[in-house]
Amino acid sequence: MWRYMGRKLGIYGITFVVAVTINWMIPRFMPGDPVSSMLNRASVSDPEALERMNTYYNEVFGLDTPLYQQYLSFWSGLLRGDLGISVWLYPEPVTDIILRHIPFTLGLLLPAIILSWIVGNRFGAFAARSKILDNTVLPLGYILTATPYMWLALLLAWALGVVGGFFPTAGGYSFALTPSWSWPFISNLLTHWFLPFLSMFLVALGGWAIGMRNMIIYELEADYSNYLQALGAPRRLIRRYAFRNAMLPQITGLAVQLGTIIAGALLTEIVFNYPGLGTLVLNSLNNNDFFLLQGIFLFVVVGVLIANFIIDIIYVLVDPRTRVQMTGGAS
Amino acid sequence: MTNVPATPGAADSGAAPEPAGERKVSEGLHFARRNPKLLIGTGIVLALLFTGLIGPLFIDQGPNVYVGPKSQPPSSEYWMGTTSFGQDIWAQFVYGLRSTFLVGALGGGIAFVVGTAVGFVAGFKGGLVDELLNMFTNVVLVLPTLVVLIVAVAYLDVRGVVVQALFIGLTSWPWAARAVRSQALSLATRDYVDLARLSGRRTWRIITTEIAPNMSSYLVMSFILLFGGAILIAAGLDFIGLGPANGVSLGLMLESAVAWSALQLGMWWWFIPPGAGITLLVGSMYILNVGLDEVFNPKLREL
Amino acid sequence: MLELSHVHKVYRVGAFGGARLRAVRDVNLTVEPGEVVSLIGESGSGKSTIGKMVLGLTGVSSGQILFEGNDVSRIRGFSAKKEYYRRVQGVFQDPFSSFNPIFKADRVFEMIRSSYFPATSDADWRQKVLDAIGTVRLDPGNVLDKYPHQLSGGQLQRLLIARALLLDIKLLVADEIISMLDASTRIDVLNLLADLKERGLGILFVTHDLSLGNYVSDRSVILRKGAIAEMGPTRAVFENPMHPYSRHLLSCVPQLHRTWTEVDEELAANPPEDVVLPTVGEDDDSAPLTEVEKGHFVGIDQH
Amino acid sequence: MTLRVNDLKVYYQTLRGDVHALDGVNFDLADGEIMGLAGESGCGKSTLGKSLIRLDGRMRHVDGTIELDGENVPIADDRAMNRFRYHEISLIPQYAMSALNPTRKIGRMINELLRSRGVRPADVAEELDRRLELVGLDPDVLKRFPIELSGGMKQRVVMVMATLLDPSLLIADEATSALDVSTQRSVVESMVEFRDRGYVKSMIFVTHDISLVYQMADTVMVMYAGRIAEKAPASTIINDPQHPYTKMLIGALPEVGTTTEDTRLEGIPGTPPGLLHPPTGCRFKDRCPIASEECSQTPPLVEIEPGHWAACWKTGR
Repeated sequence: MWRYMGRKLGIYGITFVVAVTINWMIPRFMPGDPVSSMLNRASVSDPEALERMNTYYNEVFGLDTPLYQQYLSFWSGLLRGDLGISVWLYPEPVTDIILRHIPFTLGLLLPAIILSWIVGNRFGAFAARSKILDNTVLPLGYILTATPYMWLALLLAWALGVVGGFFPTAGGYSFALTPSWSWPFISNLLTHWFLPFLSMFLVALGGWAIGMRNMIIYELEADYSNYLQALGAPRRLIRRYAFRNAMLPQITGLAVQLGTIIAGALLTEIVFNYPGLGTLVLNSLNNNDFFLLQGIFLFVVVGVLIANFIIDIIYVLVDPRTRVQMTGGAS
Repeated sequence: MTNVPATPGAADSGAAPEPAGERKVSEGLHFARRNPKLLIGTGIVLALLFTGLIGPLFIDQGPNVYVGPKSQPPSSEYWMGTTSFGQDIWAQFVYGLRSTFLVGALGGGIAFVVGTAVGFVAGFKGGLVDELLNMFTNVVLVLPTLVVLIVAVAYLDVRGVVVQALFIGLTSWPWAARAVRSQALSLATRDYVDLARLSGRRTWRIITTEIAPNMSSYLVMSFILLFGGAILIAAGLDFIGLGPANGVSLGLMLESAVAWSALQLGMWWWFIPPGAGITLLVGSMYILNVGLDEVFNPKLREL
Repeated sequence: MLELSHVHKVYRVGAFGGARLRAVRDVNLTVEPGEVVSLIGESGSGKSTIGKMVLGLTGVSSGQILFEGNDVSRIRGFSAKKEYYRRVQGVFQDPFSSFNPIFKADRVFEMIRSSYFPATSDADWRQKVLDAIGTVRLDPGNVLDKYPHQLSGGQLQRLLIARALLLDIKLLVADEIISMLDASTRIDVLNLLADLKERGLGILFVTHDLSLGNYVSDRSVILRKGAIAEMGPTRAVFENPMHPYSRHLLSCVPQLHRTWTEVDEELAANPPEDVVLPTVGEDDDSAPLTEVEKGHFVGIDQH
Repeated sequence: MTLRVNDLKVYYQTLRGDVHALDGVNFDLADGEIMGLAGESGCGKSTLGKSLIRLDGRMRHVDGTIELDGENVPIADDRAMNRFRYHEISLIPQYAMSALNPTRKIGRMINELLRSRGVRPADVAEELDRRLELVGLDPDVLKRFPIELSGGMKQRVVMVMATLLDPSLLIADEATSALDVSTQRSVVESMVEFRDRGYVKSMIFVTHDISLVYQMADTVMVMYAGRIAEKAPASTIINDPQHPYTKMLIGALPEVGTTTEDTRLEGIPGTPPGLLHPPTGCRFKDRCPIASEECSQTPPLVEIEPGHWAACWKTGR
């Protein structure tokens, strides 16, 4: 058990190191002097500020020191939680900016992932019931997964927002309101949240439904299903077993799909101008704020790694086979 | 020890009236011709490909030229209307389809080559090579592709479809490597692989002549999925503004539609066609894939 | 001709080689020209692993496998291995898995030709193939130009033996080659092995079936958990088994004219004399043999 | 009489047409009888075993009737068959190693199965423990997952589970083929014991291994190409077979003690006919050394002496 977890943690550790290294390498190995090209493009008007920024970033990059030293100081800064200072919102630290936006992204992501997974699984199992359902639900699922996140977001915003007028189509909450734990603010927050959530939920739903449908067909063909049928067990029991067993690979699928769903969240946020990481990515790109961009990258990677580890733990808890193997069963 | 084929008498004997190779092919065709998913999927993909290939030939001016009146809804002259600047959306659409196919084929192709190579080597060599490649695959798999791409592409000054495809290809191969590895692992234990070794065959020849042909349908399906995936990732990159500079693609059309407030202005004809094109193309590929799976996988035929 | 001395095979199982699985333990045996040696054991006895090690398909953990004086386990490089396979060949358990299902069955001959006889003319080669097919008592018209699934298991196994005979082999490793064949055809394959033996071929016959091992072999080796339990001339081993494990196995084999009850009664009436088995310490990996009569050895007792 | 099978025909549907896997099979099975069903691969023995409990998707009941304890068994009607399954007719499948749900504890799975068949688990719990002990298992296995058990243990669990409701007929389809000889012997002996104790009334033991059948069966039925060749008491089949196919088949079996030096055994030349378009007349005639003109007519299965049936024109009537 500990060996297995240790191995997983090892992989995640390596991934983290690789991600940090990529982050460190990209600006240094791209052609040109990163500091001047960044600041040139950033179009800062105040010359004094520009001078201060120039000094600061040159020091941070430390381009005159040997490479390994640059690398080490990059790490030491990182471990102190220092991701540098934003160009766009100078002189605010990148970490603070990101932390301010993360709750919005998480608020979209977590419900969208969890609900789409649960509903998608039910839906897929339902589709495997008959040929007719299979032939209608399945293509729908494939169309949904093939939809670019931002396009479904646009369609929903247009249909339910612009034309229907049921929901607002931009921002995380109305600018007229100040954030507080009051009912009007929360309901306002929810109406802004709903459309981005819905579009993410729908796209992710298709994938889960298809995955479950394929897995459950496989399980219904398995020997134990056959045997139970031969002993006259009712379809209900066999389906229950198959559903449960088909869920297990779906949990692993959750880990594999995380990256795609997060990407979807970023794109969806841009459509709705939702104040999460996605909009922040767009802003940092438009302002050539690479510190901010790289900071977001690291945060996302760490988030994915943590989520992966949680999924691993859940899997071990749910699948008796891995549990047995880890504690050293009889066979 | 046990030798009890599922269908008694069907597997035996020299009395089979026709050669097996032909029988297998004709059996495949038999199911292929009767599989609506395969037929519809292939039909749509081919129609879109045709549009992308032939369409531009009938368009006199480039896709980004300001040809007509601004912000016009679809009409007989401008089939898909015009943008806020008077660009012909139909022209953008057919050119965009071209680059979408290009990025899919190229990005998916690169990912396919990397993925199958890693998968075959890992699955076939085993041991330490497998451990290392597997770890490498897992690392790349965990990294969120689009986010990595955003950071990488952001630093590029010159961006074109080919570079974009290259980056996509180099980051989206891991699941294919995993899938190919597990298939290769199971095929590598077949006795005919050992027999090929005993016949003095080199490893790469065994992979290419013994193993790969036996999973060709599987490989085709992986390629289709990578193709579709590459298109979606490219569209995402374009949408964030990291698309090919001065180019045209379906993703860039979506980007400019959003950037110039097509949504708020109610210009649905600006953002619906590009997204519909992507969805239709990728969706039909997925459905085509299911069809293929049903044709090649006898277990699925019955349902 | 073939000599295994102190051969061990240890697999590392689990992530990063956590646990050790001892598949073959301190095995010593020889195969001479014109001799059939049976390796008999239940699942997990290591019998197939020994076959694979002799064929160089899996590595040796420690010990030596000498073929005509050269250590086989140390052969490195493609061409040296290829030369080895000119002299030593194998046939495997599952005839249907030994042929690549997408090619015609006689492709196995072509593979030998392209690797070993590229210079032979078409006519000479055809004659050589026909001779080999004749030797295994097949009718060329029935088996050439056919796909594997059009042929029976027995025909396929004989084709594989014919394939091995195309080379100038001295040793044939026959790994469970008849366990998947039907009763009516397996005896023909066994008789074929006996014919080949007459021609001076050494055969290592791996089987789980005691009566088959007994039928065809000169010497028998009974394996248990990777180590030799008993080894000696077949008649001695079967008529006067010394090791308690061999006796137990023999009492469990279903026999055609004697029921288990009769066997048990017989055994109770004439209880066999006990022999002193060699012993080793807990941590000792070796498995010494004791000679109880000329050429008849017993090994350690494992539980 | 426990089981009576009349002219049973079951075909497999394939793209190229129907495979006549069972083409007119007649036999009776007495109370307490263990019948070994032997034959080469593709002879229809597994199809026969399966059709008695559940036809899979591609199998089609063409003709014939089955009676169990005087009652008609509607094998073509999946729904109506359910009443018989498990309660009256039970199965130890070829794939016993993977017949248990891998993610359920064994005890829980058995209880859920029992409940779904209208049996209160508490009513049979004691019996379940007793029978597990009888086959040499600790009742604690019920608290384990299938993956924690060895192949032989799983086999025994399936055997106990399959017979828990004391079925009239148990079909064991190659049930011990995947086991090592020593495990095989103890499992087979437990099966006989189950019959002796009345846990199962009668049993059909499908196998390709005639010497195994001889150890445990009362009667042996040999099938060839979808039809019955011969049925007789086990010792008669082994020591005094009448059908040429049976004779040759038994003659081809090496025994412990025979070697190539003493006697060269001989196989049966040729291969069984394809069942897509089975030949007319006796299906063995092309491989039979004593075939003659009359063999182009289908030989009926006749009782050549009490309890000994054969389908051959040459067996003395």
